[in-house]
Formats: sequence, C-alpha cells, structure tokens
Amino acid sequence: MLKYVIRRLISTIPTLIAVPIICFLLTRLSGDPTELMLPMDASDEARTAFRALHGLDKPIWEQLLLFCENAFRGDFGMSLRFGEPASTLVLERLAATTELAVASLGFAVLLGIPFGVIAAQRRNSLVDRAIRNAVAVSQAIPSFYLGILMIMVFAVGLGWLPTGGRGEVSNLVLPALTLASGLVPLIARVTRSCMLDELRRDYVRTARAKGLKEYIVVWKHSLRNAFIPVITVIGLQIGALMSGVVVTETVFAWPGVGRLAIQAIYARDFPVVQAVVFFFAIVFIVVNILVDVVYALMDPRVRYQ
Amino acid sequence: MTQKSSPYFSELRADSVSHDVVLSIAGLRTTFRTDAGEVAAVDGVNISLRRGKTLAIVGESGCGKSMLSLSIMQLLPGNGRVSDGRIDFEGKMLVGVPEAEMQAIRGKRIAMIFQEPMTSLNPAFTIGNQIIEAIRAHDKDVTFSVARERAIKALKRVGIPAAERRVDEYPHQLSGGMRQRVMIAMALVCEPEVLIADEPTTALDVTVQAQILELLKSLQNETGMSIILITHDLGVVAEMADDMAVMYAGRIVETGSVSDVFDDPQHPYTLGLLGSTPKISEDAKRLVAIKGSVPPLFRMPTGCRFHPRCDFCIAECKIEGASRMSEISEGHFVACIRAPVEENCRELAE
Amino acid sequence: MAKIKGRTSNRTRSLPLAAGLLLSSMLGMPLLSKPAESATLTIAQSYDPQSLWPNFSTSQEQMNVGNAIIESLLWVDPAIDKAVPILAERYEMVDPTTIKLFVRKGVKFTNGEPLDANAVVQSIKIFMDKAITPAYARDAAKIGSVERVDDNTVLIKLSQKYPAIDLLLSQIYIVPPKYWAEVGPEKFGREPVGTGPYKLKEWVRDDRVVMERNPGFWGKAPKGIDRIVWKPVPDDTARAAGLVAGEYDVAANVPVASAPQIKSRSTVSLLSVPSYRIFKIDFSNLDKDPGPQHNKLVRQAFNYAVDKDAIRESLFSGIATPLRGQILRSNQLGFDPAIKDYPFDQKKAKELLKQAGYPDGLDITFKFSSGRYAQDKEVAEAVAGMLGEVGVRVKMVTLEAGEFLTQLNNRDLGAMALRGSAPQDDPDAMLSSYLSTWRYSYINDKNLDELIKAGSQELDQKKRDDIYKAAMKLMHDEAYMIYLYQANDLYGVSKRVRNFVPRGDQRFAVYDMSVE
Amino acid sequence: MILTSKSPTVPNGVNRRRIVKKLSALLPFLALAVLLLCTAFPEFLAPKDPYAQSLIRRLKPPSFLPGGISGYILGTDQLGRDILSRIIFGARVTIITSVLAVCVAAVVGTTAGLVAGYFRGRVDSAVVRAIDVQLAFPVVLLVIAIVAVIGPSLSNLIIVMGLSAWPQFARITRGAVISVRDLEYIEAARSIGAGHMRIMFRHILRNILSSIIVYATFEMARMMLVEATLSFLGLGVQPPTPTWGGMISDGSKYLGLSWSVSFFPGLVIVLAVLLVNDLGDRLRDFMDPYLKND
Amino acid sequence: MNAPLMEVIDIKKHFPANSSFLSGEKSLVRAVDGVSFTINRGETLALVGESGCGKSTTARLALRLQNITSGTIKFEGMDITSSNARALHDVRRRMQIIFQDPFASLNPRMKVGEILEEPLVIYGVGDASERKARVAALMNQVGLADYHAKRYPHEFSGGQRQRIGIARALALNPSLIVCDEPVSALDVSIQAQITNLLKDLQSSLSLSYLFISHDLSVVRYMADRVAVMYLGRIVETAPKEALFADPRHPYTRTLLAAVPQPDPRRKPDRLAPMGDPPSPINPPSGCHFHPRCRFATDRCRVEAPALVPAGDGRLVACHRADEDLEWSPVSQGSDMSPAAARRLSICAKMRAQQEVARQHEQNNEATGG
Repeated sequence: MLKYVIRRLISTIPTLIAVPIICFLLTRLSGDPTELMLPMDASDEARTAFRALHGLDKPIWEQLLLFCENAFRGDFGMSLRFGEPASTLVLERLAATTELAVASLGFAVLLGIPFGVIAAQRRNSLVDRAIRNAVAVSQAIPSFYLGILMIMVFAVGLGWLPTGGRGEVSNLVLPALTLASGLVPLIARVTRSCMLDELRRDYVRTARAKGLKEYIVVWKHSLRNAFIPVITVIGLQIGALMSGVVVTETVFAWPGVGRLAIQAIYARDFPVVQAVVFFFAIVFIVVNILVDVVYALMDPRVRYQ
Repeated sequence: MTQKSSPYFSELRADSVSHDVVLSIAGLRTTFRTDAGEVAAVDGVNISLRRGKTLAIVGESGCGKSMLSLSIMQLLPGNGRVSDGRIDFEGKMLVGVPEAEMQAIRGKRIAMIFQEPMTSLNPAFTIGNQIIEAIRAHDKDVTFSVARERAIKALKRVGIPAAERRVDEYPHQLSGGMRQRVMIAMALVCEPEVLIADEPTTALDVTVQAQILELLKSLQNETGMSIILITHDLGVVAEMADDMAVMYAGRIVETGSVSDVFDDPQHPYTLGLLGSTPKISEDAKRLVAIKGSVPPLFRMPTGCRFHPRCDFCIAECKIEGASRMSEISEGHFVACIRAPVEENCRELAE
Repeated sequence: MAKIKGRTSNRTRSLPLAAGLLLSSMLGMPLLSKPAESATLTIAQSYDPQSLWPNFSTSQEQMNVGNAIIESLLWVDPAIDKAVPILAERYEMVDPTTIKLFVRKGVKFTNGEPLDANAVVQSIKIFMDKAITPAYARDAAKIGSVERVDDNTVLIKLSQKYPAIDLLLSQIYIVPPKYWAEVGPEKFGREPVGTGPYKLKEWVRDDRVVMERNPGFWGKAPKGIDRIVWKPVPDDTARAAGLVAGEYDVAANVPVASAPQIKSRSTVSLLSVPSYRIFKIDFSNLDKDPGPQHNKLVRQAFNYAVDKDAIRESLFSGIATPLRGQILRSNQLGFDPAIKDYPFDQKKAKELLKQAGYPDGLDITFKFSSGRYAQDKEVAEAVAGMLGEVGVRVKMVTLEAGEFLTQLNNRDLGAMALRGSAPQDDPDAMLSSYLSTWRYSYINDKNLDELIKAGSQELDQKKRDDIYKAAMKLMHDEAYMIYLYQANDLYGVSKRVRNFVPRGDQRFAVYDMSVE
Repeated sequence: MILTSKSPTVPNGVNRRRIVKKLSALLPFLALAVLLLCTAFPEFLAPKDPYAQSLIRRLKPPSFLPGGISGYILGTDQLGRDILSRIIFGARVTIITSVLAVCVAAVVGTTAGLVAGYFRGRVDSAVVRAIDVQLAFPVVLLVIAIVAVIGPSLSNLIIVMGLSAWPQFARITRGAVISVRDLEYIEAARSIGAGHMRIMFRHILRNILSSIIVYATFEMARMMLVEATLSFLGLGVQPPTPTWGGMISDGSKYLGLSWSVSFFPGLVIVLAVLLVNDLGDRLRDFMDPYLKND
Repeated sequence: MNAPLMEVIDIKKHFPANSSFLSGEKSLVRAVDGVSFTINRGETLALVGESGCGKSTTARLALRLQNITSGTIKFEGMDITSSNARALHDVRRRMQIIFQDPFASLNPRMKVGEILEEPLVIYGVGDASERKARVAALMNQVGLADYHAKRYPHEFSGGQRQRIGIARALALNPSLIVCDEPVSALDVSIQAQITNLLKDLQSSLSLSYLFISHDLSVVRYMADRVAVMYLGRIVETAPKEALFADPRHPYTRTLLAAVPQPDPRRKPDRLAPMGDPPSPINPPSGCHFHPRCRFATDRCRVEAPALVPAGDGRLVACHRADEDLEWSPVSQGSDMSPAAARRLSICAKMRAQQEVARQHEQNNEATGG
C-alpha cells in the first residue's frame, strides 16, 4: 500500500515538471512581457533595466529554469494590478474557493450517486427515465444562466437565499448548487452505468442467492464496487470544477480564486494568472493522488498488490 | 412397448413417491421479454429431486438449464419471469411467493453455487465477511464473532488450509479451486436442504474439478442434502448423479435414473450427445456429430424442437404434440415419438 | 491597466508557507458571519479595490472606498459643482505658477500623527513620484516643487501655467508621513491610516471591506452610519438583484436592463447621473490604418447614417444624454452651442458615400470591447446594423476588455473603434488625448494639435473658451468620430439612504450621506 | 398446472399505445431533421432576416402573448431582431462550431490514444503524461486565457475548444485499444501478416469507432455549453453572428426586461443537448446491436 | 521421412512479473521454460496441460507471434528464430493459427467475406474476382454457404464462427496450423462437428497440426503424438496409443485419472493431486510437480528431472519413470452401453444413406440442369 502511494507520487513528477513549463509558456505566448508589464511611455533604459531585473535578457531556457525554480518556491512575482505577491493573492482566496468546491462536490455526490443507483436499480422504468432526463436538462443549461435564474427565483423572487457573497451557510447554497449542476449528471450517469455493470456481475447473483435483502445487495455489494470508477471520475472532474468556479464565482460575487483568475486575465496580470493556473494544477494533482489512495483503499486488489 | 402419455407426468410420479421428493417442478415455463417479443427459455419442464440424491440437468449452452435453476431460486434477470407452472419445495409452493419469504429460503434452505468462482465472489469484501454475511442474513441473533467461528469451521470443512488466516483474505488472493471451495462453504454454511450447483467445475482445471467433485460427494454424504447439478459434461453426470434430465431448447427430452439413461438412451439428442463426446478410453475413428446448431429462442421449430437436427425425423415430428413425454420404463421418460429407434428403423437395425 | 512596478518581487514567500496557508484554508472555513445591522451602510460596486490608498490607481471603485478613510485636499462636490475644502482650508495663487496652501488645523490621523504642513508636503512628494503613483503621472508633472512654509502653510510651485488647479489639488490624498515611511505603499494600501470619517475594520479580499466610524473625525460625520460595508459584485444583474433583495443599500453601476425592476420597487430608487464619460466611435487617420475612413465625406456619411437618438432611447431607455456634435459636455468650458450634431439622414449618408467614390458601399473593420462599457456590444451591433443600411459592410471584431485596452494602447484598434472617454472635468484632459503625439491618439491633425497645446497653457478663461470652441468646430467639420452619447451612470439606492450624490466620474463621498 | 393465466389485453389500447410509442420514437429523428435543415438552409426557414434590427420593436414578447408583434413568433431581442430567425441561423454556427471542435478533439485524441494503446511502452507513457498534464489544467481557464490572447475568431475558438477536449478522447481510445489489442482477432490479423498500420486502423479503430462516435456526440453537447460560457465572458463568436450560447448570454442581461430573449435560445440548447444525448444513445444501440448495454 | 516440418529446440519465454521496482527484486514468470518438440509433415502433435502451463504461449512462440527469450525455432528447415519482419512475412503464410474463442477471434466489424479476403489482400493473391472465388471456395471447404460472406460474425453461431476461423487459416494454403484449443469453447455437439472437420481437412490438404488442448478426450481423438506440459516444461511426450495406454509420468497419470468418463459404471480411482497448480512466478524447486505428486522423493524436491527417452518414441521427465509405481490405470475400451452403440450405428447408417441420396440428387440436378 505504501509502495503504491509512493509509486503514485513518483508518477506525478512529469506532470509536476510540465505544469510550471506550461504556465511559463502561457505568458510567452502573448509576447514579450516587457511590453505588457511596463507603461507605454517607459524609456529604453527602463526597458533594459526591467529585462535585466527579470532575467529576460537571458536565453529562454535559462528563463524557464528560473521560472520553474521560483514557481516551486511559490514565487510568481508581484501582481501587476495589486503590487502584491501573486501567490499571496491566490492563497488568500483559496479558502473561499475550497469551501465552494467542497460544498458543490458534496451536493454533487449526495445527489448524483443516489440518482445513479436508483436509476440503475429501476432501469428503463419511469423513475429511471425521469432521473436521466432531469439530469440531462440540468447539464444542458449553461451554468451562468442557471445561476442567474436561481438568483432571480430564490433570492429576488422568493427571498429565501442571498444573491451572492460569502458568509453564512445560506450564501453557499446557490453557488454550490450551480457549480454542482454540471457535476451531478456526470456522477449520476457514471454511477448508473457502473451500477448496471455491477448489478449484472456474478457476485450479485451470489449475494442474492445467499438470501440477502435487495437493498444490501444494491447499496452494499454493488455500490462498493461501482464506487471505485465513480471516484476516479470525480477526481478527474476536479479540473472541470475549477473551470466552473470561474463563472460561478463571477455570477455569485464569491470571493475566490476563479474570480481573481478572470480579472487577472482581463487585466493581463500574468503573474497572477500563472499563480492561479499553477495552484489549480497542484490542487488537481493532490486531489487525484488522494483519489487514487482512496481507490486503493476501496479496492483490495490494488491494496494488496 | 406401450406408451403412457401424460403432459404432467411428474404429478403422477409425485403422488407415488412424494415422501421421497424434496423439490418438484411441474409445467414450468420461464419467459423473457426481448426485442423479438416474449420468448420461453424454459418451456414446460417437469422434474423432481429426491431427498439426499443428486439430479443432474444436462444440456448444451442455451438449453435453459441455468434459467431453470434461477427460476427455482427466483433470481431471474429483470426481463424474465416464471409465467406458468409450479415449483413445490417441501410442501411449499415457491412460484408467487413474496420476495421477503423467498429471501428467507434462499441461502438458508436452498443454496446455490455458480460456474465462475472468479467472479462469483465480491472482490471488495473478505471471504470471511461474505460467509458471515450469509450466516447473519438468516439469523440476526448470531454475534459477529460466533459467525466468524462458524465461517472458519465452514472453510475448514471444504478443505481450505489455514482457514483462520484465509478467512480474512480477499477473493483475488485465492486460486480458482480455493474460490470454488469458498463458494461451497458459503452455500453450505446454513445447512441447506437443497444445493443447486450450476456448472460448478466448468471453469476449473480437470485436476481441480476432480477435487471439487469429490468434495461435493463427501459433503453430500455428510449432510444428506439433495443436489441439483447443472452441467454439460456427461462424464460429470455419470460420476456424480443419481438421476438425470437431458434438456434441449428449453424442454426436457429424456429423464430417468443415470443408469437407465446411459444404458438405454432413447432420445436422438441424448444419443447425439453420447456420440459427440470423444472418449478418453478409446480411439474413435470418427465422432457421430449432431448436425446443425441449436435454434435461437425466438425461432423455435414447431413440434419436437430437435427435429431439424434429427436423423430420424419424420413428418409427424414437426407437428405439435410430438414432444410429449412417454414412459419407456419405470421412471425413464422420453419425449420422442420415434423411440425406441430400433423399432422405428428396423431396416437399418441389421 | 499595466503600470510600473519597479520594485523587486518579494521572494520571502516560500512554498512551505504556501502549503501551510493552503492547509489552514482548507480546514478553517468560516461559514458564519454577523448579520447586517441597521446602522450599517452596504455599498455594492463592480470591483474590489486594489488598494485602499486612493492614489494607488485611478479606478473609481478603489478611490471611493479609500476616500472614506484617507482624505484629499479638496473635493469637487457634485451637489454644488464646486471644489470644497477638505484638508486644505483654502489656497491662494501667489503668481500663475505658485500656490499657497493653508492646511486645516487640529486634525489628527487615526494613528495619532498630526496633520500638518509636513504631512502635506510628504504626501505631495509621494504624489509626484512617478514610480509610486504612475497613474497620476500626467497630473504630477504639473507640479514643479513643494515646500513647507510653516506648520500650516505649504508652497507649491507649478512646472507650467495650469488652469485646473482645483482639479489638481483634489487628486492629492494626504497620508501620515511616519506611518507611510514605516510600512510603504503596499502595506499602507492594505492597512491605511487617514483622517477620514471612517477607519478600516477588516478587509476580506474580493468579499468585503468593512469600515467603522472614526470617533476623532474632525468634521461632521455622516448621520446614522456606524459601519460601511463595501461589497464587490462583478455581475451587473446580480448586483442589481442584491439591491432589490435588500442586501445592499447602494448598488453602483446598475445595468439599464435592471432599471425597470428597480423603479418598480417601493424600497429602492434609481438614481441617474449624467456621466463625464462620453462615447463615440473614433476613426483613425493614421497612415498605418489606410482605408475609406481617411475620406472626410465617408466619416460624415457615417455620422448621418447612425441614428443616435434611437440608440439612446432604446438601448439606454433614454437614460443617456446626447452629444451635441462635440466631445465637450454642455456645462464645460469650450462647449459650442452653435454646433449641432449630424442629424440621422440615411439619404444624405448614401449621397455622401457616392460622392466619396463608394456608390456600392464599402468594407470597414470595426473593433469594440465586450463587457468593458455598459451595453458596448449592443451599441456596436446597432451601429453596425445602421451602417449596413446605407451599404457599409462592417466587419465586427469583439475584443475582450483586457485585449481591447492592450490594442488601444498600442494604437492597434484600426479604422474605427467604439471608445468611451472619462477624463477629469477639464477640457484639456479630454482634448489632450487627441494630440497627435499622445501615445494612443488615432488622429494626426496639425491644426488640432496647435489648438490643444494653446488651450492647455491659457489661463484666461474667455480666450481658453474660444480656443476650445475652435477645436470643437474643427473636429466636428472633419467628423473625426461618430458622436454617440454621454452616458448616465445608474445607481440603485435604498430609500433609507439620504444625500447620496455621485459625481459624473462615478466618484462619491460619504460626507453628507445619512441613513434613517 | 396453469396458475397465471394470460390476461387478455384490449387490442385497441395496445394499438394506440404502440402508435404513440412509435411516434415518440420518431420524434428525435424529426427534431434532428429540423436541426439539420436549419443548419443547411437557414435562409429558407427563417421567417425574417436575423440581422435586421429595429430599435423600436426591441425586446418584444412572443407574438402569441400580449404585447407581441405578429410575424415575430418568439419575440425580438435587445436590438429588435427576430429571435426565431436568429435561433434558426444560430443553429448553423453553433452546430458547425461544436461539430468541428469535437472533430479536432476526436482526431487529435483518437490518434494519440490509438498510438499509445497500441504500442504501449514509451509512447504510451508519454501520451498518458500528456493527458495528465492537460487534465491538471482547468480547461475553461486555459481556453479563456488563450482566446483572450489570440482573439475570439471562429477558427481560433474551434481549435482551442477542440484541443481542450482531446485528453478525454485519448483516454477513451487508449482504454478501448488496450482492451481490444490483446483480443484474438488482432492476433489473428498479425498471424496473417497484417502490419501495424493495418491493424491499428482497419482492425482496432474500426472496432472502437462506435464508442468514440458516441462519446463525440456527448462532447458536442458540452461544446455548445462551452461556447455559451465563453460568450458570457465576452469571448464567444463575433457578433452579430448569432449563436445559441451567445444569445443566452446576451439575453441573460435582460432578464429583468424580457424573459423571452434568453429563454428561447436556452430552451433550444436544452432540447438540442437532450437530442444529441439521445442520438448518442441510439447510435450506440445502432452500432452495437449485439452488445447492447447502457 | 525427410526433415521435420517444424523443429523447436529449448525455447524459453520469461516475462518480468509486475512487481515493485522499489524493492529492486525482479521476479520472472517462466511461462515457457525450455520446451523442445518436432512436428512432422502431415502429423498432429497435441500439447496438453492445465491452464497456465504455457501451452498457448509455446504455440505463439513457435509461430513467432511473440518474441522468445531463448531457443531455436526451425520451420521447413529454415531458422526463423530471429528472422526480421520481412522474412517472417514470407513464412507466416505457411503457418497459421486457429483460436480458442470463436467470439474474440473474428473482428466483429468485418464481414466474413472481408475477413477471409484479408490474408489474400495482404499477400497480394490474385485480383478481386479471383479472391472472391477463393473466398467462396474456402467457405464451401469448411461447410459454409456463399451468401454467408456478406454477414457479420455476430450473426453466426459459435460453431459457424469457428468454421470461419478455420477458413481464414486455410486461406493462404499453410502447411502447419496451430489449433489453440479450437473446440474447448464449443458445445459438445458442435465440438464433434469441428473436430471431424479438422480431421477431414488434414487428410484432404495434408496439413500438420500443433493441437493445443486441455481436454484429453479430444486429444485422444485428434492427435498422433502427445506432449504433456506442466508449468512451462514438457513432462512427457509419446505417441498417442502409448501415452494413453501406459502413461509414465505421475502427472500424466493424474490428468488421465481426473477425467470423468461418461459411464456410470466406471468410477475411476482418483489419483487426486493435492492442491491447485502452482503459479509460474514462483515454481517449486526440483521437479515442478513434486508438491502435488504422491510419489515424490527427496531427489524430486531438489533435482529437476530431464526429459529422457523411455522407449517407444517416448520421452519422460521423471526420476522414477523406470519404477513400477502403484496406480490403477484408466480402463481402456468402449464405455458405451450396447444399446447406445447400437443406436448410434443406426444413426450413422441413416446419415450415410441420406448423404448418398443428397449426392444423387445433386448429380441429377447437375446433369439435368
């Protein structure tokens, strides 16, 4: 098991190396940073000085090495807009984004898995079809639109929940639901198809032949096995979740990293963009290592390898 | 030879030897909803299982023998149902029994083991857990530790070495033969009266198969349980069973005691099976194969379902009623109007 | 938005620290906070301030928030349209380039430092440092030197004759020199100390800035407002929705589309303020952007072809003011009432195009931003549609806000582009961006250049007025742009708020506000 | 012994139910036909010019509601353009954009997955790492960043959206290839002397094509939504070209004034996504008639 | 007899087991561990053994479908052990393979015609119409109708598919066909059809078979010589009659005794081996079979026996091969009841008659039409 975790950690090394490289290329893609970062009427001396200061006069691979080195120290330079270290700006907002992401993941799992299981259990029944369609519709609505509609209905119309901002649990409900709306269908769909696969397996027949109650067969035996691919999918969806955060945070005035990212992109605040992308990638990698560990814990075949 | 015809012969038989019969099935029809409409995988099957004896159901794939066993357990897939007939188990009619009642019977009184020991155990739980679950499903009062002791004992009984250690292992850590032993331990832990063994050795190597067959026999001697053994291997039948029923295309074509059927095979299909089986003890020049292949369920021939593949087929075979059972000798029934073939093909019988 | 950050990056933040922050942020998720109290004024704006020091940048969101804590020398009060003294009691012109400034007595910063001439001198020096206040470089360039006369008097030498002194002085915010020297601009921006009616209580980035009353405030504090909470709400619809739902007392920059909804509620009202921001479509006559727009007749034809009234009436529900064929507003110096805008006349437009040699219409590229200005995309689409009706085939190029700015600054906007300008309230500020030497001017006209230069130096108001009128006439005749409209800023205000008076540059001060 | 007698069913009821069932089975195909017609010939189907604006008749409700103007069946948008016509014209851009984006993703991803899964070894680990890296980056953020920098032209959008989705295709293909490559018919192909290219493209690709196509249909639905999101962030297809996503995003600003501006494109997108998903399901059933499963 | 068609000398195949690279220990799966055999022209050599004994791997190595670790393979006198792709391409057409699983061995997306034509296309045999004719001929050869060419594999039953697989193997006129468990996935009645077909083809096309099977009954029916494998090694090889009548290796005896016979009166004395076959990752020391062998001695635990001649063309790898070990042999002779035998013979006659009638009819049609 420990070996497995170590092996898993080693396998992330190439990704870890690639992440800062891509962050670096992201800025270079848009041209010479000197032009972007200096005011327009800067003198030639100022430009040269700026280049020297940031190592832009060095060969590109040296710049890349320097960037990677700094990136792993969490140093992406100063935000052009805020004049503060970019990593500080990101880390300040990480709690809010984490809160939102965890809550929506919670919603997604609490809704998606039961939906999937029930749909699989009642395959091709009305319930199944109803769940599948509901879930497909929720996936078909762009999340920003869903968010605005929910604000209109639940905040302005009914006054049940606040329109945005962070604070109490009630503030969390609408953004988390909006963010979860893209995830629920996926989890439900994967759960359903995995459950269908599992329910067809021989061990299910064995469990039934033992005289077990159907709910034990379904919710204990099958779900335990179906859960394994479902967690993998959830892990992979962290990336999508991070993408969704960008829109959701904008609509709901949620003080998180996604909003910072979009503002930074608009303002061409590249140190911040790099920091956001870097941290998102790190979060993704960490979460997926965790997912794999959970996976291993759940699947004895991996655990005892 | 006189022919007594009866559509529901086992009812008659059940009357005469009812004290001896644990499980009897009459006129069982199991159907499936498919795209091609409703098809019958089991169509009018009559069998009875004698107490302490082994009844083998033999046939090729798709003949409905597995569906027959699942019908007894009422574990048919979602699109299947028992649409007709009755299953009597120790005086209890099983068809139409509420699911909760059936759950109490499954595993406790009628247990079942399956073909693939590799996939029939849940990979996510220890084998001990799975056996304990079977115990506690039928007796809530058993504590976990007591159940665990019983599980270890059950494992020992099926010949698993170091059962105390193995009980905490996962299925993937065991070999195929060991897994089938675990399956048997799990099935027998509640001391059922009937064990349905669905091709229990098909997936195993021949040396392991020999061990498992021996194990089943000795366990039967020990507990006096009755076994329904489903197999395609006439060798296994000859070795294990007391009675046998040959199934073809959802119907029983010949049934009787194993010695009756082997000594005096009547149905052309039974003959074909015997002729197709290569013998380890003899150099055959050529196998007498059955021509053609099994028809699909939704395109069953009329009359005797074997007639398109039968060498003795005549026009009457193609009309309904050609597959009526007749009793050739005491307890030996054949569903063939051309049986015995010597009498009907005198010109060829030398 | 790019500007200089000459300092070396702060490399003290190491990865362990980052990891620690990450962990703590995951564990401690504050889910609960206090409910709004009645003595709290909640203001929703589009963006979170970058810094609470108003001189950090020129963005109005940032200045509005910072201004409640840190005060300027003067404040141009929109209620009376005059500069009122704040930290300067008064000033007098010693000569055309020398100002004598009298500092308000008895004022203390909230950290105990006194407000004196030294503080003002230091603050002006900071203001003059291009490295620290790059955004104010143009204003700062007008100041030559500054010196302390006595404890309450400061002498400012200008580098040139400059007519808009009030405006210049109202840009300068006074900071406590000792504290500033101690913390530097970044930290000062996060933890500001000032003389204003409020002081900072907490600032959660992108979520809220909470201020509470400064008990030692020198002036008359706003009535009934113990706390001010500033909320950044980027989505226009959501901001308006929050106002309607009663979460905010003031919502700045409300979209026109939400206006009817706000008007229909009894608890909130809609405030419409003519903005300093004017909108027009600039043509480029630069050599690097060849094309039909170099032809004056074409430019005029475009002006005839666009139904500006329809745009105002429908896209802005009439909540916008027409431009009178010139870029100066009617209350500004240099405004020429004699100039009338080109009327909507499609026939005339087609005729002019024919005259210009385009009987079969012409192709032109039109760049505009999406999401930078209110309704920018809609206006651009409407204009393109109208031009289409006279045979102009418009190739529309949307630019995301940041990209628009980059291209604007690099003079890459090409033949025609929709632009808003919101300079300070002085004609020079508006016109200087049309100087051909200005980095991102798209007009190269010698005569215009001369007029602009003359206007910026002229102290005589009458003469100055004439100069600018001439410039307006020239620009109008040349039709260097399609004159669209002067925007109105919309604010949604709770009925319990009194005396909320925003300025045309989207600035507002809390001095006279009160809450019932 | 007959215990369960067949309950006689009313033939009439059966017929009616069967007809309804048949019709409802036809419905998706009808919808698809309409959609394809819209894509192919919007000029003939749209009642109005989708670009013809009139600021006077802007934001009108559908013609069947009070306040609507006749001829503008689904009402008008913020510039007074006919919503129905824009939806019809929008079909072309929306569908072509998403189809092409999916094609880009599918071609890149499938090739990578095919090569990786077939050759295994170093090629495989390189592709798998590339997938890992790409997945580690939040797609929308990357797309936004790239589009923001290179500009939102239609072709840029297609390429960037397409490239953002390649890893899923590569993963699916690779998984499928691995499950197929050791099957006996591949070995059989090798034993009759087939080369790598032949095996990869004629044997393996042919067998996994259906799962790729099915996934592609689902992905198409997602692409429509990505385009909508980009429009919301001001990075969508250039105006005045109508796309469904762009219409929703523009219309959502007018929710306080007129619900219909965003509602109808929203409805169409929901229906189209449902249709495409349904199509995917059917396609799978059709392509794998003997491997039917959910 | 001239040189053997195929000669396999001491081939080995070792896989690295997927063990941890951290601990540094490298374990090997010795799937095939020094196997030698020859196949003569027109002969059937059967390779029997339980699952995992390496018999299928051996076959694939012989065909060079997998790379071997060491050893030599000669085919038609040519050393093909390290032939390059080009040389192999030429050899391939003369050695073909029939697979176990009739479902997995046919590409489900290709029509039967395409499947059968593909080898011809690859080897550039004939033009399109010639190939079509060849496909039709092949189909007839294995008992399929022409119109079957337009169908997909899933439209066929298992037996028919196996016929297609056989036709594919025949397409290039090979001299050697490896039959990898060709009938073990089939039902008994179909199994008989296919084994009969294989036998017929062998005699009409003078083919050689390497026949892989775990089913000793089928082997007895098909083979001329038999090689018994256990854990990657051949433990005994002998002409069929000798092997079945008098097996020498305890494992061979165990195998034979374990087969249940279709005769209720014969309940054999099982030489029940102990436990399950061990894993090839960690094979037992000495003779691999010793932990399960009831005759094992100390020597067997240490020293691996060599495969040595034991008369009658027999080779045995057992230290105690010469001793008379106590065991009850499988009884020989028919195990069928007289009634059954009688009825089957009627059946055979019936069929012969029908065949004559059918041919007669065909002739009539041919002459009349």
